Amino acid sequence: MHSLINLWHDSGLYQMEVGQLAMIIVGCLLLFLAIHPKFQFEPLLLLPIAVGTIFVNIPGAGFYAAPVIDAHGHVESPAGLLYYIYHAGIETGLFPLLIFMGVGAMTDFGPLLANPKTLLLGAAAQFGIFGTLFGAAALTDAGIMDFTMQQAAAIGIIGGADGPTSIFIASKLAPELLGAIAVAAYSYMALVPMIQPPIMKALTTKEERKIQMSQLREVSKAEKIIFPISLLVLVALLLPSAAPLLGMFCFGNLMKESGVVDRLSDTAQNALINVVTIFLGLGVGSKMSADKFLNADTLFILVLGMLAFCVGTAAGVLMAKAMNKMSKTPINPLIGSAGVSAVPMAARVSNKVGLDANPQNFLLMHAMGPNVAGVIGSAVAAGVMISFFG
Amino acid sequence: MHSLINLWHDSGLYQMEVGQLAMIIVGCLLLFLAIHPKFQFEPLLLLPIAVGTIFVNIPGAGFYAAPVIDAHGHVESPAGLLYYIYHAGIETGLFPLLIFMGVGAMTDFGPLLANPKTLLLGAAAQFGIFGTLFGAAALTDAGIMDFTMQQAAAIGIIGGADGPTSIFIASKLAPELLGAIAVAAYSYMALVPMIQPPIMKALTTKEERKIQMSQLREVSKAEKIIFPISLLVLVALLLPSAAPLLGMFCFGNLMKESGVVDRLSDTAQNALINVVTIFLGLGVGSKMSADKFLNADTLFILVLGMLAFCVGTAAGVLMAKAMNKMSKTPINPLIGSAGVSAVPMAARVSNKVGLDANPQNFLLMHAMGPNVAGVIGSAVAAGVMISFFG
Amino acid sequence: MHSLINLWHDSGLYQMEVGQLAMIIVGCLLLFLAIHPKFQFEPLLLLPIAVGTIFVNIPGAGFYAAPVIDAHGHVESPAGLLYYIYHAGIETGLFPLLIFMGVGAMTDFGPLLANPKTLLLGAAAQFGIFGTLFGAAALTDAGIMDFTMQQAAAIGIIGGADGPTSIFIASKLAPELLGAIAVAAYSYMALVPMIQPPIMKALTTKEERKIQMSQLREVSKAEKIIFPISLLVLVALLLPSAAPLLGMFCFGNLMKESGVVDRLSDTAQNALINVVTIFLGLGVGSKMSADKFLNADTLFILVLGMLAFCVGTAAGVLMAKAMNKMSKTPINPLIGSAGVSAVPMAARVSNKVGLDANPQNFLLMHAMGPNVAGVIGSAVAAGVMISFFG
Amino acid sequence: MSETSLVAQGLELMIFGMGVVFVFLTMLVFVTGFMSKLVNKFAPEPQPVPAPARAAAPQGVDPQLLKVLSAAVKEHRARQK
Amino acid sequence: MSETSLVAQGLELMIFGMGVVFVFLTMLVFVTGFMSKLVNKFAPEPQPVPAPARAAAPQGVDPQLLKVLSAAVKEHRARQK
Amino acid sequence: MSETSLVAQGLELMIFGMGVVFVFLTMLVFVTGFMSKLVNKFAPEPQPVPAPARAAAPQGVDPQLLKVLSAAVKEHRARQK
Ligand code: NA
Ligand code: NA
Ligand code: NA
Repeated sequence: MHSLINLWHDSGLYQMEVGQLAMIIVGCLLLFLAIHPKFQFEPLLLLPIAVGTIFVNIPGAGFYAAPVIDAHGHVESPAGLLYYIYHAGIETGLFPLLIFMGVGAMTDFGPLLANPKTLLLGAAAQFGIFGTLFGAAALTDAGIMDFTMQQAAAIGIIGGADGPTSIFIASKLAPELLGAIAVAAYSYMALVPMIQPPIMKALTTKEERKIQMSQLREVSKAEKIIFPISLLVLVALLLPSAAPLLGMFCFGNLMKESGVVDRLSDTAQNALINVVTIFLGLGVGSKMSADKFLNADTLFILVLGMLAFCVGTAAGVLMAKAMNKMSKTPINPLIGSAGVSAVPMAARVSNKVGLDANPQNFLLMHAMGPNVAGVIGSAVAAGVMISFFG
Repeated sequence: MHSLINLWHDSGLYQMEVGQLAMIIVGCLLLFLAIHPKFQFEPLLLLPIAVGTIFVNIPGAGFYAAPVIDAHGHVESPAGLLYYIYHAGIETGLFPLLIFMGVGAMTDFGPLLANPKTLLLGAAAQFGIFGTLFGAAALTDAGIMDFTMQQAAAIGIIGGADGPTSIFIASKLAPELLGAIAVAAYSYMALVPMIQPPIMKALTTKEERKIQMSQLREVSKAEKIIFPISLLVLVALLLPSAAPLLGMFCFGNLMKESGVVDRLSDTAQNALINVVTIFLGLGVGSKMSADKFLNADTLFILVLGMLAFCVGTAAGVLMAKAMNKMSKTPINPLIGSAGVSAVPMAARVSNKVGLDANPQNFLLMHAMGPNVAGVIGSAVAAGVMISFFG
Repeated sequence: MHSLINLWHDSGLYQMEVGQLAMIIVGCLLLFLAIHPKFQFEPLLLLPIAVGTIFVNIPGAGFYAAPVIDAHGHVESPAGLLYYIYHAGIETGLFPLLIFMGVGAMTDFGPLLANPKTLLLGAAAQFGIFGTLFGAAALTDAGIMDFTMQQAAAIGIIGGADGPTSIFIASKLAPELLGAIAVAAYSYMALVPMIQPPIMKALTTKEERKIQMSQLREVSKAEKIIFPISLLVLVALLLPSAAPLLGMFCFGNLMKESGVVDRLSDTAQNALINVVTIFLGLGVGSKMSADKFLNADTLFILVLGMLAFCVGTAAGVLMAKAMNKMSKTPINPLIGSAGVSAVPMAARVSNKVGLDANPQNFLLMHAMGPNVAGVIGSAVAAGVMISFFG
Repeated sequence: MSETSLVAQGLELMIFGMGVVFVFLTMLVFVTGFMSKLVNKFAPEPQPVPAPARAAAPQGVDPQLLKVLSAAVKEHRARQK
Repeated sequence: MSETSLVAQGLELMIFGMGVVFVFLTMLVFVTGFMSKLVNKFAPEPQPVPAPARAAAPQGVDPQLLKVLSAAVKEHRARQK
Repeated sequence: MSETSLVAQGLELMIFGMGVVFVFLTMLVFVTGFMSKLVNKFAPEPQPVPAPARAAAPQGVDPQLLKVLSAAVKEHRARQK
């Protein structure tokens, strides 16, 4: 029958290209990494990304179909779900900015305010970003890889160890690499407990790892309220291109710390960020089509991203070592690695490696300072890139 | 005074056409059916639909006014609330898909996995859809009604007993009938406890109704996680046109069962589905204008929709009878009626009719299998229609 | 280096105009008024407005940049965050309407239903709106100010003491004044406890202030359900131009009072209104640019807005005095001031001034009637304006 | 509209607007009163619903509470001995 | 499609649609059964997870707690006597 | 930009970027320190706010319940005497 033939021609079995099949398997693999108790790699993002990956590679399902508009502006056939999500939330930058607001509303700057010097560790760890960017540019010049300067920058930002920043920058500078970059960023953030410790141990002596730090002072409510405003004003004066990311971050934090809009802060931390996370993940997945993901670039991105994490970690630790030598109060070099961000995983890693060296050594709160400084640092780096290429 | 005359000309009393007045009364009637303790017909949808019905029929209120854009693309006057809601969420299919995600996150496939054969009951009950579709086509050929093939299909889908599927298909195939179809679908879902029992009793013997079923086995967490993935892959391979509906359903269910993204699952089941439900209802109501609702078509839709429910119920029960005869383990034919979906109302009806025949006969969990199978079945039927007409 | 010069040219310090700097300081001042324990002026709105003010005045941050679309309709560079928020939610009127729905779902019409005469107090207090409108028109004719009729109306609506109504009307009639109008409206609503008491005391005798009112009767659930429907139908018949605002208000209230859609009502009162509040505030802030805010108009708006509050308060009190003289049951004139809306602040002020005169005099519930009547009254006034200018 | 002075327009809108507001709300007074009478005549409420359970326990049993509770029970048992 | 009568089209879509629905769900029966077998062979659940806390207190003040509470109160009173 | 090699551009962006990051965060160190000093000078916190009620009961333990509970405890103690 005619309609039976149509159906067969519509079916996935008939239409499926090998690349799509491979990407559906990649999607299932990501699901496995997100869900299996042994991995659970940042499931909040990786699960929706994986589902989006499967969706966009189903031939004929039209998840990323463009809308058909007739001459009068009427919709003949609507676009696919992922098309709307990508164009409304990722191309516009809205989703990463809303995530940043929510993360701001969950962030406690207390440890950072008690020891503002640790901001410098958050600065140093950004060498992961720029070193990798330089590496990608150099390897392209050497003919080994083939990236543009914009692509190199978008890959470097993986080293910021901050998912929304990576997505924000990649969607602006290199949307064709967005899928691979986001997957690399979130996967390596989940792998921080495996990536960082060897580097931290290689760069520090046992004596250094045993260093106990003096207890952090209490930070007043007023300081916590004024800090995000100061940061926002500083961004406005010095680096406006970083203002969207850091502005929303400060806004979220101000909602939390001011204590006068608890219901807004609550919603920013829960319902709103959850909804946006679902859509952000699906939208990122929509960029995981076979032609964009199954190529040498993805492999290079995975390698360079890993490198970025390692370099950032090393730079943070070395900076902390240097600061320990110059500072009057002792600074355990292990907290330097937390400067890459990956909040709060990296701070926990610092704490754990510290405890291994000295069971009395609780570094968690000390590492939270550089940890949130790393978020600021990579947002500043993002601002530099936007200004450079804008 | 001039402005007084203007005001009078702007007033509802001056502008109101009889059709609009009638539709406002219809809206109030729907409110009554949604709210009154004796009815409470699916109030979550019917109440917003009713309010949307009133809104769109207020002359001069502009709830469905199109926007006025000048030659430079600037908005001279914005559109009405319902215009935005309809075009953003219903025309695009976004709202039904998000509802499906939320419903997926609330669904427990356990009973189905414990007894997968009951999927066939969910298949049989879809005869309500296709039988009604055939009926509408035949009656049109006979000159009694006047529907296109697309309209006949959209009417048939009422028999799927699944609100979002009905809205999704109607908005694609016959948006002009959307209001009547949605109202019929939700009303009959609410009337399941009155529609189904007589049919169930007429088609079964007392002995059959007394059949006790063996207790369902425990289903492991791994099975529950892998099932939505399997279903998604099967849809991808066989029937991609059903992938949007079933994909979002599986996504929601996976968020729930994986247990690794509880905060997303929570939001999908609560804040997000609630927001979308409000808007979906208002948007459906926007199609309840006098010219689209007050005509013979609506009457035929109500009749055919009722027929679809009856036929689906009967087909499910007969299938269950047949399976009982062929199966080694006993199958109570009463669980067949739950195959129409209308979760969980239809399963409760199976249970109640079973208890009437045998006070020891608890069919609820056994009927939940065909009940959720019915959701899958009608989404598959929807996919067939999209493929047929697409 | 070249890029260093670029960065310097991109920096806020280089680009900042004096007006922008002044507006950032205004933003910080608004933050202070929103957050400091001595003020806490309507922080739910004022805090996001303040942040939006800072955002939009950061030179080069592009928060309000228009999108760049190429000839094929592809997005070359996306718009800024505040651009999307303003055009999607404020220009369209969606955000104020959703806020109204949420406020409706939080409103208890019980006290009003127990004593429907108090609706007239809500009517009288709207003289603040129209008196101010007339004042602005007269002062423009006298050459002192320079407003159009539309602007005069938008300024008058501040006297409605209802934030979303003010924003809804200002965005339609005078978007260029939106920032100043919204800030004035929310600030004076917060200042109600300081603005109203002197006027209330000046217009009443001590004896009048001591009047105790008879306890309100119990209102049945059915009345509470039917009231919003009646109001909606009355609006439909008499003043359709007020239907969007009052319709959404009634819809929200009906969701609450019907008791059959508690999950929707909950979401309307919490997640949804909170999300919209964040965006509404930011969007209003986007209109706080130096050229629109730093001029004589803003000063006049602040003066006229204050006048509107005072006139509305006085009109309410005088109406209550008159009603007390004509009514059989005693009416304390102090409840008249609550007719301006500013729910529930104005009702609390009535209660407090009453307690000052007579420690046994609890007016809170009696003042809640005129208080919610004031919301209806200003929405009706808004409808008149839309009809007049539409 | 272009002919008349702003002050005249303002006066018109003021009188007209206050008029509509009063007419509308006065009608609402009557409609509400009429509605209430009808309701109380044809559907008098049997009894004011108390619904205490729902008011007392709005959302979530928090672990803190359970801790407090179990501590109280333990203490109770200890004293009982 | 324009040639055939509506009733013929309806018949075709009916047969065709029911066919696809049955084929799809039948395949799902097999896939599900196969999947369950695989899972129970290679990843048998160590023990049926009871997870009573989560199941019992999904939202709201759960009845379980109220039961515990009232039981405690009863016990308390009983011992008091 | 088209003239210079990618590696030169990369080097420039690296040096330039790290420079900006360090300058910005160093300034933030000073601004933060200065701000903290000002705050602690002009608005020293009277006492570290304990805010135990809020911290302990972030959401959903309602005062009603606590009242009931403490009443129960009181009653219990009274009877115990
Ligand atoms: Na970072
Ligand atoms: Na169904
Ligand atoms: Na008002």
